[in-house]
Amino acid sequence: MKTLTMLQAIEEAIFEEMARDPRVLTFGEGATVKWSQLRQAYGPKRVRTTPLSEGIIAGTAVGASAMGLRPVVDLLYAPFLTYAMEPLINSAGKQRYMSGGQFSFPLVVLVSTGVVPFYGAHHCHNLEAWFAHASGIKVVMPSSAAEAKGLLKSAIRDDNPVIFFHDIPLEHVPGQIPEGEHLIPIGKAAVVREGQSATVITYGRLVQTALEAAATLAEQGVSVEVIDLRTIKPLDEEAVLASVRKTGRLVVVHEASGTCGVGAELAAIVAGKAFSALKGPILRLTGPDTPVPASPPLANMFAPQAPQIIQAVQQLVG
Amino acid sequence: MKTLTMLQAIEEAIFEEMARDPRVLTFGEGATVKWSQLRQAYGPKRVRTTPLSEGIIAGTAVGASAMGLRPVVDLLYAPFLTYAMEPLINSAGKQRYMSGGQFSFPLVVLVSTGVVPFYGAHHCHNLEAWFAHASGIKVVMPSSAAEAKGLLKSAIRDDNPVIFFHDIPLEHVPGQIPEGEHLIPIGKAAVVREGQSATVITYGRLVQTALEAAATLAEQGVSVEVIDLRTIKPLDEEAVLASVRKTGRLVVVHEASGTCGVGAELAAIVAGKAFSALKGPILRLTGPDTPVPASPPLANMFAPQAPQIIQAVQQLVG
Amino acid sequence: MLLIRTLEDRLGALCREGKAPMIAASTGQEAAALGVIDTLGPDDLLLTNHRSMSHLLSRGADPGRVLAEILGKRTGYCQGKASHLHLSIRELGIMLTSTVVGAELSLAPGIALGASMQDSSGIVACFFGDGGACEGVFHESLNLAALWELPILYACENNNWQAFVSVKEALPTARIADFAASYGIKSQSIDGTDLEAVREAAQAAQAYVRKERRPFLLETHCPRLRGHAVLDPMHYVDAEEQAAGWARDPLVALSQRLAQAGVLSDEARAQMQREVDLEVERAVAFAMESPYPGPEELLTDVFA
Amino acid sequence: MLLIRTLEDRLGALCREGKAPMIAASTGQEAAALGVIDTLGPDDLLLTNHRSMSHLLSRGADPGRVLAEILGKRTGYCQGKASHLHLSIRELGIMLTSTVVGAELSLAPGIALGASMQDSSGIVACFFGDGGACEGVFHESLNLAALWELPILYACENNNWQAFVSVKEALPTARIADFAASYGIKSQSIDGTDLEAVREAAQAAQAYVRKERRPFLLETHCPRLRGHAVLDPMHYVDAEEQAAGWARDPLVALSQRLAQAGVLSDEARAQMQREVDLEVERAVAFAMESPYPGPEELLTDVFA
Ligand SMILES: Cc1ncc(C[n+]2csc(CCOP(=O)(O)OP(=O)(O)O)c2C)c(N)n1
Ligand SMILES: Cc1ncc(C[n+]2csc(CCOP(=O)(O)OP(=O)(O)O)c2C)c(N)n1
Ligand SMILES: [Mg+2]
Ligand SMILES: [Mg+2]
Repeated sequence: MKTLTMLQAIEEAIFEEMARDPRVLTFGEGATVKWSQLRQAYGPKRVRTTPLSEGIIAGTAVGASAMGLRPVVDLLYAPFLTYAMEPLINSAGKQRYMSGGQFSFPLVVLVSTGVVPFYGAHHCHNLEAWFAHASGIKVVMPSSAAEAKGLLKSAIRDDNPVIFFHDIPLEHVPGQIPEGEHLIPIGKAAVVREGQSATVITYGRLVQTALEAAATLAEQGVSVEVIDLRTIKPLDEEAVLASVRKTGRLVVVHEASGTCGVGAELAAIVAGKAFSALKGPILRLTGPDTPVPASPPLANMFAPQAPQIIQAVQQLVG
Repeated sequence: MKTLTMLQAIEEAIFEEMARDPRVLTFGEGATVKWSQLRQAYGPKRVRTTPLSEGIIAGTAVGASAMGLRPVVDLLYAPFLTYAMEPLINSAGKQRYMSGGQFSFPLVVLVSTGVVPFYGAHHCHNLEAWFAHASGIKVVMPSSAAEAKGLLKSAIRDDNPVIFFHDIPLEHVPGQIPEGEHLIPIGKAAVVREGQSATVITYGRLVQTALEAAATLAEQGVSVEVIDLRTIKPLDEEAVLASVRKTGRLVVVHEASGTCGVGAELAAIVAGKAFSALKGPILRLTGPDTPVPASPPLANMFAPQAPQIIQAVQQLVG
Repeated sequence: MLLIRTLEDRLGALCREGKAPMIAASTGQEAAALGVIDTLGPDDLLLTNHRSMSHLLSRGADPGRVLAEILGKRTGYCQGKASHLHLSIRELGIMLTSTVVGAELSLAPGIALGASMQDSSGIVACFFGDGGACEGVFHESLNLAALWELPILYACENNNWQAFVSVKEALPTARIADFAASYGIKSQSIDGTDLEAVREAAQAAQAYVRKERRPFLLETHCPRLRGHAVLDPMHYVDAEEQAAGWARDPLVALSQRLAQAGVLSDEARAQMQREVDLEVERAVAFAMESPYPGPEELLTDVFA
Repeated sequence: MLLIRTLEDRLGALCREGKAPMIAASTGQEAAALGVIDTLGPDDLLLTNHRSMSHLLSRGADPGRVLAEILGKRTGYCQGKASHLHLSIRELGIMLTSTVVGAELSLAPGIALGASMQDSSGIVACFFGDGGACEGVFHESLNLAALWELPILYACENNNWQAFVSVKEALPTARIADFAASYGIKSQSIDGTDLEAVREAAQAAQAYVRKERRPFLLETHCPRLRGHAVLDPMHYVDAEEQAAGWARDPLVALSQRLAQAGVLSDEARAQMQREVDLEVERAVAFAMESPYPGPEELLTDVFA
């Protein structure tokens, strides 16, 4: 085992995949400075900086992937994705289908997401649900440095476009990384804590929060199962349903705004397919339907906190 | 009463609002040809054509609305919105909040949505859920010409950004329009058919389909309540919950892809807040998680059809 | 060119009968397409936009499979999922027919990068309209192609119109080629109705791109003879401009040139037309008789 | 200028102590901001980007309320929801501080249209960086402003860097003003470190925009002395360039000029600094002591 921050784990994942497969390349605004190890190891053809033009960065990734390269591009912060939607949605997400399967688009888009004080709404906007709603695009969001490494390596090997959201507050958090080849499959959720009385499903940074809540609840004698989705699309419906069929109670938790978010999808899946197992309402704890405020106390209130999770579970089991 | 197609009703709504309020203006690619009546009546300053540049059309609408004008802009087909996301999401949707309420953005974006044979995935993509998920933006989708007129007039008077999606297949369908001032409030759903045994919630073109299904079910002795959401955001939670509390059964129907769609939100609201009233699972009938195919038989299969709605209701009441 | 014209006219007739969708015909722009594509090699790659028939056929696409695709049939190049507006043909290097204006410009640098990094000597020809030049991505594409020295022949067919908007209402310059200089990109702006002139300019342009591995912008001015899409009544285009357009019909120009040069007699021309008609009818029959994709196809080819 | 410099330096120190967020200081660009804004009238409107301190203070923003906003306090201009990166001040005509690069360019035409159509004689000054000029929307904005004859003074502060990317890696030209000509827009490219030169050029530029109701692009070349954000170690910028930057410090240039002209004695300069220091400390105290917004503010001002 060794210790890396999530950003270091991401660089290591790209590093290893670039070593493994000469088709992998990486580019983005300032990529040569941000990923200086990659640049040193793989040179200017495979590690490129770009102008400040998210649209053409994304478009170029899509074009290059259609040709069989495997670009990993860094679009920095989630709100900047708004400049890159056209090629990601209309080409990467649709052109395989529209062409009757002639093309595939093995590309990865790295984006920082999540709320931090002072950053505000032009840097912080959790947009994973958009890409889950669109077609032909996979969406991944790791909960730790090790998860980031394992999921990113799989994402780079995946033959489809993958949007890889990583939480800003986790970027510099160190974590233990398994030695050797470390791959985590896309599309499989992880039961990160087993339990009997209620299921809490979340992803990204809030997995830690959910585990804290579960630990507190365990002290109170309430056994909670915590699921880390890992992949938001394709969503591991089986894991979700299996857990809720066991516990009969569900709390879904994420930082993104609620309306039409991933939590809504989870609730709908369960209300449709595991209704008879449910012992009570499905509770959603999400960020509010507001932009992200910069002011620290407000920013710190944005995401659901452990006490709210505890209270929701208590409400269900009470 | 008079008869207009939905497109004519839209033009009439803008016409009346331009007469009423000198701050209303309209622009878009080819607007002077498409809205020739408006151009004739209101001249080149208030009815403008633009270059083929959705980004700056949207940005200009946002800027003009910040100054107190009330622009109505036509962005043509929903997939073209991907070029216009930056100003709509990051400025129109956030800048009121970020500025602590200094600005408001009274603008309307007109967009064609819905599936038609041959058009394919670059013209057809139901994206209303994206805007519902983002913050600070209202979303409206009318089910007929009269609804379009009444909702659009309210949208133009609303002090917030409103994305007004109108179904391509309805554009040339004639409908009866009430004489005189015809306003439909934003944020209120309509119970378009009352019933006791199950609730079907939908919006846009599929309201007609749901009504057909309900008529058939009535012949079979099943009393179905049909709700036309009219406004997707803000969503009329009260009307939704009231109906489900009465019927105990819910089928949600829309053409957009299912994952993180409006149907997921409806299911989550009900599973969270009216769980005890539910007599069975919440069934979702939505478009598949695929791009829209051009081939006529595939395009015609994309949206849920009346027989599927009938079957879903039968499954619930059976 | 005769094939393109005949096929598109036939499609127009089918559309009027309700048997085919309304296509954006390339009528008037055939020489601009053929002249460029004639100079390309088999390793070269193409991207085009909604007005792509001239590009598809110039590149050697099978009219039957093209028509089948347009009608949404399983035997089409994209199994019917694309129809006319998104028709790509990988085996011919046609990577994209884009109907979101500008997507072709967005993908071109990546396609060129992919070719270059995988040691192909191929270049990329990216066809787009004057309307495409209004999208910001046009500039982003030129900029990246210049910076990364990508072998792209940007081929702008400037037909003076972007749907119902005249280029005069949309840009302060009528010459799209003028934008290239800001990026240090060489360019040329020519009459796109003269097949020989286009071929000559394209020959030089593609040779430059191929040798220097740098972008070049070739602008061809042509009339848009059938309007935005085939049933467009064009009441927003004044009659004089329409007449002037037809006076520049590239097919008439070519026929006259060949006739004057004595290489195409009236009889040979008529014979050629008969053969093309036959080919088109065969294609129509093939497309009409082809089956639609089965319902299971709705869900296939979303993910690889 | 002294106020801007002093306040930003103080913020840098606070940041190092963990008491303030990391701002993108305008150090080196003060003259480029003040010289332009000095020439504007009260009806004029401004948009700016992440590097906005120089614009806010030049326009007369209250340092206490600016600092309070930066610290996320309720007494800030945006009630703490904006912090430094999105600070707008409607009462001063500051319509947007954008941190999504290019949003200022995107909104500028609409702001100008709004002013013009409501019979304001005001013009719009849109401040942006060389990085903003890489976004496609820069071109879309210039194009629309030219076509619709909108009174916008595009003020590009070209500081040679876009975060960690040199302008040389990002554009084939080092002069952003060169792009204006394609749209028939007049432009000028000047040294942005000489306050008098900027003021003179801006005076002419704003007069042109005001009189002709047409856009103008004024580019000011300046050094980015504190890096991308205040704690940036700048190891990617070579030492020579950094030194050359400091040699062009606009504040030093101004002080020297005033001293040489005999209008600013050393003593007067020191006295001025003391006054500014006092003002800044008062502002810091006001900001520090101000309350945060209450939790209910999380949900307010989403919709009008
Ligand atoms: C992004 C986008 N905006 C608008 C449209 C609608 N539209 C289709 S073709 C067209 C005109 C395109 O003009 P140009 O690029 O000059 O091509 P031409 O039709 O003249 O061949 C427009 C506006 C579109 N398809 N995509
Ligand atoms: C759309 C977008 N892309 C990337 C960034 C990250 N970023 C912040 S400032 C900056 C550099 C901007 O350069 P320039 O416009 O020249 O302004 P400067 O910082 O030099 O003043 C970048 C890339 C951003 N904020 N927005
Ligand atoms: Mg054109
Ligand atoms: Mg800069």
